[in-house]
Amino acid sequence: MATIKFQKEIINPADFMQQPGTESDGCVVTFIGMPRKNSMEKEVLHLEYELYESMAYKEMKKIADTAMEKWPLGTCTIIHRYGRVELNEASVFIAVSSPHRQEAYEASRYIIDTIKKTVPIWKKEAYTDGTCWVSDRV
Amino acid sequence: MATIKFQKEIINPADFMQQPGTESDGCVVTFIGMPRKNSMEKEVLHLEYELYESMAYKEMKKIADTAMEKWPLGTCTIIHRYGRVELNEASVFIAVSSPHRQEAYEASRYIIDTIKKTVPIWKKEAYTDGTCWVSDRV
Amino acid sequence: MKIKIRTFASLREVCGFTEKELIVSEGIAVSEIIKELCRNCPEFAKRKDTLLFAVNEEYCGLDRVLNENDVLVIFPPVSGG
Amino acid sequence: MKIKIRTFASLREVCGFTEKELIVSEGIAVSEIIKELCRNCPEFAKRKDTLLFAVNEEYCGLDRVLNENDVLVIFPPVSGG
Repeated sequence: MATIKFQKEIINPADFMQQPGTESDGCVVTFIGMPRKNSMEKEVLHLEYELYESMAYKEMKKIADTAMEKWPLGTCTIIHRYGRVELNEASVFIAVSSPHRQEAYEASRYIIDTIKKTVPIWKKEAYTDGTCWVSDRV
Repeated sequence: MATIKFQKEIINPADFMQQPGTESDGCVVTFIGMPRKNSMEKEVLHLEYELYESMAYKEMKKIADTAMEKWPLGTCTIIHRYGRVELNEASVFIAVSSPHRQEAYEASRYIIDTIKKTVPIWKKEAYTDGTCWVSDRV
Repeated sequence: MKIKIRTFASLREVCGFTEKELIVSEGIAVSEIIKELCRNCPEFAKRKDTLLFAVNEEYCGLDRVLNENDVLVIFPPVSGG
Repeated sequence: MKIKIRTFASLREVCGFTEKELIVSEGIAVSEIIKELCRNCPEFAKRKDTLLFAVNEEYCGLDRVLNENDVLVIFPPVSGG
């Protein structure tokens, strides 16, 4: 079962970890991404995410569907924030469960790697002296 | 900072995910292991873990220390249950945080793989018609 | 025929619009619209090799031919996660 | 000299003891104690190739020489996680 959500509100990992897997699952691997305080030698105050919501949902759904085809996942949960995200908050939360650990690690890694390549979300860092779109640094 | 704990009580992942990393960390990878309902075609009712506590602590400490030397981890938390563990409960919980995800995934994987090889804990499966030490099946 | 262009993130700021309607000739490709936008805006032109394109919420290439009422979305490399 | 033997899990059940004191000759190696336990218990002998050994809470091999008051711990492959 796949759950995909984009939300402005704080992600509380505990909300998604009460029933983390099915009875045939032997493990859950979770990934939590969060803002780093330092970026390119500058102190980051907070992040701001812009989202192309309808397409982002479609792309995220493709990622979840592909992961569930490639690996025998019991559950696959992907939550991504948008709007303002503070330093101590999660910007993305991914939880996958599977019978054996190899599969869960691989699927988790695939999901975060692919999100960073295909899902239309853009991160802006706010510093004491201005802001910068991370994509403009590439 | 490494936290190592063996406990009889239920593991509540939320307890260890409030402050999951330091400010230079960009991610947290967690691994939760739990009993599978089916093992060798038999229905598992619950597990029972026997622990050689003093040595298990030493071996677990070695694993955490090695992981923190090999990868730039902000935090490393390893919690393992002993005694009776029900099907829907976590038997082991591992959380590592690091600046970049590659490191956190590798460290997490290293920790669970090594726990399964070196930490003196033994798992007994209880079925409707008896019990079996998992090590005796090897 | 009528199409829409949308932009996001740094490209939205560079273009100065979020959404715009355009009247274009039938059979026009994404590449021709990008060429036109480059002519009108040097900041856009600077970024043209890094841009991503989507039509009706699916990624596409520069050679994609547009139809009536298509929504062409142009954006910089994504940076989620 | 005096040493202690401890066992765990399925091996504890096979041996029928959790901890036992032994009087052994100086300079004895783990292998000699294992040989003796194999002679006394066929179930133990069956498992001898899979067993793990630790002295004073550190893993060791069969060639490890024991000292007075050492605690030799013998157990089956671990199965945590």
